[in-house]
Formats: sequence, structure tokens, C-alpha cells
Amino acid sequence: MDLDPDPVDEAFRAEVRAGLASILPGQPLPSVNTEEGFAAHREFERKLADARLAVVSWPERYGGRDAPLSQWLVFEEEYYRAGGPVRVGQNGLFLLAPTLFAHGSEEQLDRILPPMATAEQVWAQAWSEPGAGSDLAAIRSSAVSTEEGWLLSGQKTWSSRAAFADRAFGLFRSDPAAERHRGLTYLMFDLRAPGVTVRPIAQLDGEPGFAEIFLDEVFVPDADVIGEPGAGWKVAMSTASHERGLSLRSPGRFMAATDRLVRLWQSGSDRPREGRQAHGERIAPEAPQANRAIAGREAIGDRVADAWIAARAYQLHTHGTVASLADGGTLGAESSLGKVFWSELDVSLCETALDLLGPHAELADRYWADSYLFALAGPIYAGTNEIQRSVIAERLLGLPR
Amino acid sequence: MDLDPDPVDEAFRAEVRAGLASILPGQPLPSVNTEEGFAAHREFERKLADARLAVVSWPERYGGRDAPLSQWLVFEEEYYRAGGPVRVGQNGLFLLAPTLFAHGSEEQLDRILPPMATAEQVWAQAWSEPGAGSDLAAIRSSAVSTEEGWLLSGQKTWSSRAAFADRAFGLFRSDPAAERHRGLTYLMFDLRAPGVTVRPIAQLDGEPGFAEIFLDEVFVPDADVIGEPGAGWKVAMSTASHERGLSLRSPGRFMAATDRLVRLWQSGSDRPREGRQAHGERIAPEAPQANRAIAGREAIGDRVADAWIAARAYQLHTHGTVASLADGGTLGAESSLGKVFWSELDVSLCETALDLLGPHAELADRYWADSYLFALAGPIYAGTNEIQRSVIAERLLGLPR
Amino acid sequence: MRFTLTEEQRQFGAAIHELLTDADVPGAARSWADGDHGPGLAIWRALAKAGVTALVVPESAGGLGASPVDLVVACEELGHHPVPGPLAESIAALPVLLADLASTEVLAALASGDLIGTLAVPPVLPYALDADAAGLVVLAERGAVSMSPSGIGLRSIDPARRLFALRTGQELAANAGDQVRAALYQGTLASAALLLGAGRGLLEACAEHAKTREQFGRPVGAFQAVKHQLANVLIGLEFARPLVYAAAIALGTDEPTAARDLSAARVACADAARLAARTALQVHGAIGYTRECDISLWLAKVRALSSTWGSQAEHRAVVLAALTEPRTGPWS
Amino acid sequence: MRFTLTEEQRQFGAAIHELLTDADVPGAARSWADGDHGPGLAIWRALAKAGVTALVVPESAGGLGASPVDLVVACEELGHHPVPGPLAESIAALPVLLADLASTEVLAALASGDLIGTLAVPPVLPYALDADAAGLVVLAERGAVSMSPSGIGLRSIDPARRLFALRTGQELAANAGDQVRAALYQGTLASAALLLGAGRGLLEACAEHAKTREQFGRPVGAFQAVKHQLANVLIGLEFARPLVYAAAIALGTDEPTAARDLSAARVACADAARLAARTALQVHGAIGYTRECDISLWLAKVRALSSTWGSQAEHRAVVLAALTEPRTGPWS
Repeated sequence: MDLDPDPVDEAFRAEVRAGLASILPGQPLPSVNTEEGFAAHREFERKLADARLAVVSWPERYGGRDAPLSQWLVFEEEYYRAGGPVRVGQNGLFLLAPTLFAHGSEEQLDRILPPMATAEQVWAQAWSEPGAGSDLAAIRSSAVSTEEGWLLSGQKTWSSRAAFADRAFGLFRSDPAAERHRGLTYLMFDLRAPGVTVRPIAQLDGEPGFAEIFLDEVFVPDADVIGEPGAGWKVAMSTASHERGLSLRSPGRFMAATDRLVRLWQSGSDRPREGRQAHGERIAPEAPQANRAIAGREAIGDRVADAWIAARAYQLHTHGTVASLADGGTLGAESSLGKVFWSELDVSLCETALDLLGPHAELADRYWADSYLFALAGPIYAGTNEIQRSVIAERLLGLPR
Repeated sequence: MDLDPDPVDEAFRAEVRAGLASILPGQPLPSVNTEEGFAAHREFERKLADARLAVVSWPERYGGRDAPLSQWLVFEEEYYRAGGPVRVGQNGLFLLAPTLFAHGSEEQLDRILPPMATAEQVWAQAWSEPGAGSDLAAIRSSAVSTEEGWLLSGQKTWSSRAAFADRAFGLFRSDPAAERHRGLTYLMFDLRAPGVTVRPIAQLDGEPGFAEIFLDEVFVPDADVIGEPGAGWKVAMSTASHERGLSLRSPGRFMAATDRLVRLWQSGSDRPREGRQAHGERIAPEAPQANRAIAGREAIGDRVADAWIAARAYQLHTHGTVASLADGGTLGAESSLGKVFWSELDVSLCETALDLLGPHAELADRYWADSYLFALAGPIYAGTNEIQRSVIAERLLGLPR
Repeated sequence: MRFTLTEEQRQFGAAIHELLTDADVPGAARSWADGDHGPGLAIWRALAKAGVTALVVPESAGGLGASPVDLVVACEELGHHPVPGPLAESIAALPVLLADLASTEVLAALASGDLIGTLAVPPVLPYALDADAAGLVVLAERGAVSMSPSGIGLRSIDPARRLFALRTGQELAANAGDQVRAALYQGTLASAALLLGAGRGLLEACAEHAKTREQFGRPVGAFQAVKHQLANVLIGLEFARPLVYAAAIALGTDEPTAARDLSAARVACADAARLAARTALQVHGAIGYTRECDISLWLAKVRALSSTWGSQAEHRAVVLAALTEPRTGPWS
Repeated sequence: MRFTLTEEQRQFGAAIHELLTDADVPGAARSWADGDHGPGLAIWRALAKAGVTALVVPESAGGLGASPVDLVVACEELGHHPVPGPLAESIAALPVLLADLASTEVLAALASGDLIGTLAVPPVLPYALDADAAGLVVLAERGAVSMSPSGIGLRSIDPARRLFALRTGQELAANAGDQVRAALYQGTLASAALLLGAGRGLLEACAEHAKTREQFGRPVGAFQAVKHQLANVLIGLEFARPLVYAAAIALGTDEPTAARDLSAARVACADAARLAARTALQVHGAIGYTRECDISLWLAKVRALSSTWGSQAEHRAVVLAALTEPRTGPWS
């Protein structure tokens, strides 16, 4: 049992660091939730793909490097350390792609992955419906089988990235007689197809980070069904585990944020240390004097320590998961542990930073205010933490349903 | 709206203070959960009754002073401030007596209250059963009606004080065909009657603070039924509200404990300030240097402040309740708010003190270690805090059952 | 001792509640966020008619000279609904600050609601709230009080708040440290009551949502996890409220414990409101994360307000200091 | 990097678990509390046979010279069951403290389990645990190490712990500050793993109770409030464990971050164990408040252990200091 960095991983780290340094924008990109910002993020993803850094863990033929999980974590650490922009393609990269690798056909992989890697096609997720949030099995949007394929109708909501994305994926009820988890089919569709109406929804920060999608007999060919028709729930659950677990929140994000929190605590500024330039962030770091006026800040020190301890625990836990997966283990209900842990850690470290900033905390468009609003969504999406806790109790502790 | 002390109440306070000073023992009494200690506490109660301080809010004819609620709070403040001993008669004084005032007959009041006030008769409660804890309505112990009275059979448990008390009260199923809340009768019985077996149970601190009571056709006359036979649930609930609310945990207790916590934080000792002698406590105060060695204690300051704020909030909230009761209000589900609040406050302030004491915290037979063990029971008894939260949500917020 | 509101005070609170229930406060708050102060100012006028803006202004200057308890009654409702604008500044802090420094006309205009004021007191209050909606913008710095030309507006995470860093302007007083501190105390009291009200608004919205929103075939409010979270919110609010009234009494009678009581009230109200906000988001789920949902009107406001008029750390430090070294206060 | 136990280490842990499952540890802990060390000492002998007491003793002195990771594997099980006696002292701290100070015979006796040791290191560790059951009682104070006559026993809130304040005795070394610190680190690591194991024992007892105890016509484990509380306990334990292993690795390879990692692990393990204890009591209800119930064996132990080998406040301060001023450690 050791924590010694693997020389090959470290060589990879150096390459990632150099690669990122050469392509990261000198200025923060405009918000991904504006048309201009979306385009800028898409353009950045293309550069990332050109540097073969977009999807390091994918097979080479789809634009990846066949990198092991450990190197994917290295990439993530470096990406957050350098302050890289939000990954505009994250729904595709971290939710749809793992599903395709598990359940997609060769033809689907070949057709869908390459333009996903380059962000030529950006994907939105279309899970929830007005009546199906935590209770995802209550889905009512329908997929009616026709001779040529399927006709999708109904309403999806809380679709992240849908305001500007190209395509979307989600579950539809293909057997109207079946109930709940049965009779659902996993389908992909074009957000610009006839019959699709997208209505952006303003998030807490005022930006259309997600949208409603209205579908009125939207045609989808059979080729865009993933897995067997009617088996959509099973297919989707493999994605859900990824969404909760490793892929959506790699430890690099929290180590970078905690590093910043420690600097804020220590010096009253969270500007990067000399020699490290924060790239691609939308937001200027806090002013050096910002927290100097906060009386009683000493008492916040414990929370800074706790944030670091939790981030480090999450990182180490992930190292353990990587080792277990390398030994042939699988990621099941355990991913619910991580989901609750990282989402609460995220909120708590942002709150600690805001408390350190005192009356400056409420200024919008700053790193911590933005991070806080973003973090608030964590305990809700990808299955609320209440749902996760029930999963943990029932599947890991064996408590009765 | 004001917080001005009432001159009459303050005159009463002076009298209480003087009265307590003259009767409080110079040395801590032995534990109430030993035979010797029980007797010593009973003896102290007699002195308290002689000074007409045992039951200040009761009518004079039963040994009280007809004091208003505000003066009862003054009494409690002074009692805890002076470090008075545990009230050995508390089950009778704070649970049974309010029930008798509400539902008892004149004959019962005359017969039961005077010896209760002098602790000539000490009462145990007999609510729970092995199968009926949180779910009190699952009571199975039976009361069978006979020509002369009732025969009680079954098993009660977690009966506080039962190891040494004289009598007990509780609910029994008098109608075997009725279910849950129906068909229960509120009865009093003699713990030394034929057919009663008491088995003391060792608490966490090793002392028999409660006991199991086995009943085998124990005879009880009709005169010892409170309220109507079969209406026991309704009768008991009025007591339950008292148990949760004001009477069992008056704010004086927490203000005194918080005062002590502040001294511990400030000086490393919680010895009483000059001029105040702690009477009747079993436990010596902590040594003056005890917390000096604890590095990082600064960070505990916030928790000390929070403890004081919470204790003060509880005190003020109680003043509000007193005013509302004086205006003809009643104490209903609101008492559940207080139950959760004081029980969590109690644990949290003890934990803060123990953390300040560092490696000395675990020494047994000290004020804070004892208080902590005692406080741990708070979130459990008188209806677990989970039960209380459900009551709050359903009755005060109107959420569906 | 009678620690309960008078019947008159209850009626005053109920009247404000009714007034604001009839007005479209959520709509006015959204317009305010979009830069249209019209509907919000109409609500301010209605509140002025009800006496809210005159509460703290001395009777000699056309005000009501009411007690801080009355201010708390009003502010809980203003937070409860939630009214946009520089409330703590205009109706609480400025009337105290300017009582001896400004002309009777200015005070009378504040009382009548014809004049809305705001202020900054760096470093405690580095920005003046909504200076673009105010006719009177005051800067108090190192004891000096001046009328300020309003500067550039900065966005807050609460879209209905705009923040302005001020420059010194026409001086009103050079050495007004005591008045500045008194103004900060009064504003802090108002902020505590506003937070308490916001927490109540959030809790009521949650209870309503939990009764009607169904998942897994039953109202979400039937789930124990939701019940217990909302019960904790109610407990937080119910035990914070008496602290605010006690602080108001202490401030009104100039008790030596006033600073301690005020900080205790602010800590408890802000904690209770924060818990209400976190819980509201969790109980609502994704819908709560949108501007369309009314709870968004409170969510960011709670975060913003709970770090102004002193931070939680600052107020806890005041309580601790007062307990161990009596007779110290914040900003003294 | 391979951050996972070897198959050998897993088997070692499983073997100890099996050994302790077959032994009546709860009975031995109760006897220990009653002053009868017999059954507990029998378990210690069985553990010695399995190699537990020899882990930290150098090979040159008849020990196994095992890595701190192995120590963690063992201690998690010792806490899990929960074995009485001066575990962190005798199997972790003393072998490190005495490696250069004591004779090979003494070390070999510690390794074989023939000798049980305990120590006090005021002010961090003011009392020697269970000196009445130990053949070797050591006092380390201001760098000086001496064999001590054991003093008067004091009761702990954990009835299976007896505490002894020591007096200086026959001196072993006058200037052994480095060894004392190293011993404290090793003992702290063991205490973290013991706490982790205790948390696991509590959680398992809770899950078992929640599946079988019925109230309101169903198992209490079917209630969401119980489920969610126990889920939080599992989360706390699962994310504390990797911190302990990381600390063990850092200590074993003498990393400059060892002090930080150790304190981080102790903070997380003690917090997780405390949460487990509080939750266990709540889930069990009144039965959990009795000596008869096995959870009582862990409840007070968690409270006691989490304030020895450094308090939570102390360890958090170490982490914070290490993050802001690298290269500082506790007790340096």
C-alpha cells in the first residue's frame, strides 16, 4: 500500500501541464450560459481535443489516449489546478459516453464519440420531467414506435446545457402499459429537430444553465436507441452511478478549491501563488485586503482545516477506488457515498470562504460567489442526497425498504 | 413588552435564595441512585418542604405557595444557580402532579399531593414497555377490572427512580379488544405491593437510574385510577406535554450550566465565582489549570458563545410562554419545539465543556462528565426527538402524516 | 415582566402582513432586480402610509419615535414578504444617525417616505445598498459623516440588491462616532428581524410545496426526511425570535447588555435563516434553483444579509467578549 | 501508486476479526470494568500469538518491524470489537519510545505479549491507562523518560478504562524528546484506527438493531430518519479510513507531511466515531443507555479516546498550521 506517484503518471502530468499552459486562455471566458460564451467554450474544447487532452481515458480511435483511470485523475488535478474553464461537453463526456461504452453499438460509438470529443456536438441531458424529479421512474414522456423509428412527445426539464447544445439524451416511456421502471427506452435526439421547443430557465445566478424541452412527435431513428428498447432504466442506471461517482466530481476540483481557501484564510487573498497563473476563470480573485476586516475570523480556522481534511479524504478515497477498479471491482451503490460527501464538502467550503469574505461575500461574478451558487445545486442533482442516503442505508447497510 | 423583573418576583427570589442557602448541604450528597443517596435526597426534600420551597406553584393546602409560573421559574433559576441536588421526587412533582391537577379527584389530590411534596412518597414513572418505547400506544401490560378494583400484569421498563421509589404511575390496557390509543387506563400502584418485582438496570454511568417492573396480578383499588377508565391516553398526553415542556427542563438549569461553561472557557476552571458556594453537588469543580494545556482551544470559543446564545434563547422563549399562558394560552404541540431544543442544547454544551477539558474530560464523577452522561438521555426520553420532529411537522406545519 | 407583544403591536404586524400580501411583492422584487424600481417604490409608499418609515424618526421631527420592538415587528414582515430596497438603512439606521445631524426637513422626509436613504460604513458596511434608488446617500467613515455622490453599482448575488462603493462628499459631521455606532446597532437589529422574516417566508413556502408536490405517489411532506428538516427550521426560527425582541428591549432602554443581546440575536437569526434557505432548496429540488420560483427571492438575500451588518464570526466574538469581559460591544 | 491493502494485510485483519469474534470480547470488557483482567488478558495473549503485540517492535528485538499500515489494520479490529486494555500504549507507542532506550529483553517481552506496558506523557497524555494491568509503567515528561511506580487509579467514564497519574521513577533517558514525539505519533495513529473500528462496531450494532427492533408495526430501520442517520455514519467512517492509511504511510516513510496527515486522520476518525456514538444511542433509544447493551462498551470509549492522544481542537490546529506554515507538527 503506497501513495508514491507513478513515474509514468508523473510524466503524463508534466505533459498535461505543458499542454494546458499552451492552450488555456489568458483571460476568463465569458459565461458558458451565454451564446458567445458557449461558442468560446466549444472553441476551447476543440483546442483541448487537438492537444489530445479532451478525453484522455478514451480509446485512441475516438480521440483519447487509452489512459488508465489514474491518469484521468492526474489530468483533472492539473485542469483544476490551472483553473481551466467549465467543460461545456460534460453531459456527453461524463454521462452519455460511459453509457455508450457499456451499452452502445459499434456504429454508435464510431458516429457519436468523435464529434463529442471535439465539442463539434455538445450534448444536453434530458432526465427529469415536471412530475419526475427525485422519482425518476415516474417518467411520462413517450416514445411511440413507428415503422421508421420513434416519435418522442412530452416535456423534459432541468436539462443542463440545453439552451445552446446540439443534441440530448434521456429516458422515454415506450410501453404505455408498463409502469415505473419498466417499459422505458433510452434515446438520443436532436435539439434542433422539428417538434422540439427549448425554453431556457434562469438559474439562481440569472443565467440559463438549464432549460425545459417540449417534444411534439419528434422523430428519432432506431439507430439512436441505446441498448434494448424497454431496457432504458437499466441502461440509465449505469450512467447514474457515473454521474454520482468519480467522473462528475474528480478530487482535483476540491483540492484546487481548498488550496484557494487556505490562501484566503492565510493572506486575505486567494490569488494564485507566484508562478501559477489562473487561466480561463471567469472571475477575478478576491482583493488581497478583503478579509482583513473580519473580526473573529480566528474561529473560522477550524472550518478551513475541516474543508482541507474532507477534500483530502475525498482524494484518497478516490485513489482507493481506482485501485479497487484496477483489481476488477465495480462501482455500485458506493458511488452514493461519494455523491453525498463531495456535494456537502463543496457547499461547506464555499460557505467558509464566503464567511471569511464578510460583507464582500455577496459581490456577484467573483470566484467564491459563483462557486457557491454552483455548489448549491450539488446536493440536489444526480439524485438528491436524500435519495442517496436511502440507497446507502438499503443497499450498503441492508436496512429494509 | 418588557423584561423588567417584577418586584414581587424579586422579593420572592431573595427569599428563595436565603431559604436555599440555609438548607443546602455543605457537601455534595451521595448519588441519588444508591440507597444511601436516595435517603439523603429524600431528607433534603423534606427540608425543602419545611421551608415551603418544594412545590412553590402548588396551592397552599398541598404544601405550596400558590406562586405564579414566573415565580416557579425564579425558584428554578435560584435552585440551579445554587447547585441544588437532583430532585428525587421529580417524576411525581413534574409529571404526575400536573396530571392530577388536570384529571384527579379531590380525594386523590388530598391523599397524594402532601406526601409527594415532602418526598414521604417518592414516585417512579412506568410508561415504556419492552415493545412500547417510541411507540407508546403499543402498550400491552393489562389492567383487568375486578369487583374491588384492578389487577395489573405485564412488564414496564426504563422506569426512572423505580429502584428505590415508593409508588409508580403509568398506562395499562384495560380493554384487551381495543387497539393502540384506545382502551388504556391511567393507574397508580404501590411498588412494594404483592406481585411487583423491580429489577434495577445499570445506566451508562453504572448506576441503577432506572429499572424494569414486573407486575403479576397486582391489585389496585378504583381510587387509584386517574380520569375515566379507558381514557388513559388522553390523560397521559397532558402529562407528556408537561414532561417535554417547561416543567422538566426549566431554563435555570441551562443558564447555570452555561455560566459554568463560560468560566471554564475563560479561566480554565469552573469553580463558582467568589461569594457563590455550590451546594449539594456530588462533584468537585474542575481543577483551575485543567484546560490550559489544550492547544487550539481558541476555536472552541464560538461554541461557547453558541451555547450561551441557545440557553438565553430558551430562557427568553420561556418568558414568552409564561406570558402567553398568563393570557389564557395553552401548551400544546409547541412543547415539542422546546423538547428538541433543550435536549440538543444540553448535549452540545456538555460536549463543548468536555472538549475544553481535553484529556481530563474522561475522568468520571466530575461535574461535566456526569452532566454529559445525563444529557445524553435527553434526546431519547419523554418522546425521542425524532418523534417530536414528526409532531412539529404534522401539527405545527400541517404536513401530511 | 411581560415578554410578549401588546395587542397593538400584533395588529401593527398583521396590518403590514396584510398590506404586503395584497401587494405583489414578488413581482416588485423581480422588477427591482431588473432595474425598475417603480413597483417597489409603490410598496414603500404604502408602507410609509402605514407608518413603517416613521417608526424610528423622533416625534419632534414628524416621526413616531416608536420603540425598537415596533421596528422588529415591522422588519420581520418586510423580510417575510420580501420587500426590496434599503430597509435597514432607510428606516432603521439613518433616522438614528441623522437625528442630531440633519435638518428636521430631512428627517421628516425620511419619516414620510418621500425620501429614501442609504448608507455605507466601511469596513463594517463597505457598500451602500441600492444607492440608485435613494435620494439620500450617506458615508460614515472613521466617525466622519458626509453626503456622498453615489458611485458605480456592483451586482450582488441577490439580484434585488445593488451595491455602491461611496466617495466622501459634503460633510455633515466630523466627529460622530457615537451616532455612527448607534446607527449600526439599529440597522443590525433591523437586519436580524429581516433575516427572521425571510426564514419564515422560506419555511412557509416549503410547507406549501411539501403539501402539494407529489413524488413516489405521495406528497413529499409525508416523507420523514422532509418533515424533520422542516421541523428543525421551525425550531431555529422560534428560538431566534425571542432573542430579537430581547435585543430590541435592551437597545430601547440602553441596557449595558445591549451589544451582547444584539449580537446574540443576529447570530441566531442569521443561522436560522441560513438553515431555512439550505433546507428550502433541498425540499424544493431543482425548481428552487430557478429565478421563477419565489424562494429564489429569499435565498440569495439571506446569504447577502447574513454577512452584512457584521459577520457571524464578528457577532459571535462580541458575545464571547461580553460574557468574559462585560461592557464591550462591536464597533466601539 | 497502489492505495489499497495487500491480500496479506486483508487476511491479517480478517484473522484478527475472526479471533475476536470467537472470543467473548464484550464479556471480557465487562470483566475488565469490574476489575477482573483475566478474560481480557487471555484475549491479549491470543492477539500476541497472532502477532499483534509484535508489530511495531523491531525485528532485531524479536518483533515483526511491520509497517504502520499493518498497525492500522490491527487496531481497527481491536476497536471494532472492542478489546480492553492499554492498546495504543503497549502495542504502538511504547515499542517506538523504548526501541533505543530499553533492553532487548523488555522489547522482546512487549513483542511476545508477556509484558503489557502503559505510559503517561503529560500534558498530552496526563494519565497512564490501566497501569494496574501493566507490568511496565512509563512516564515521559519534558523529554525525560522513567519507569514509574503506578499511582492511584481514577475512574473514567468508560468503566473499562482506569487512569493513573504517575510519579517519576527510575530514569531511562534524560533527553529523549524525539523518541517521545515519535511514540506519541505512533500512539495517535493507533488511537485513530481504534476510533474508526469503534465507529464501525457501533454502526454494525445499529444496523442489526434497526433490522430487528419493531415500532409502529415495522422495523425501525424502515424509517427514513433512521436510514439517513445511519447513512451519514457510514459516510463519515468510509471517508475517514483512507486518511488513516495515508497517515500510516506518511509515518512509515517519514514524510514531511506526516504530522499533518496524522492529525487529519485523527480529526476525521474521532468525528466519525462520535457521530456513530451519538447516532447509535439515538437509534437504540433507552436500551442503548444501559450497561447491558453492547453499544455501551463503545459509547464511553469513543468519548474518552477522542480526547486523549491530542484533542480535536489541537489536531485541527496542527492541520491548519501545516497548511499555512509547512513543517510544523504537534508536540514539536
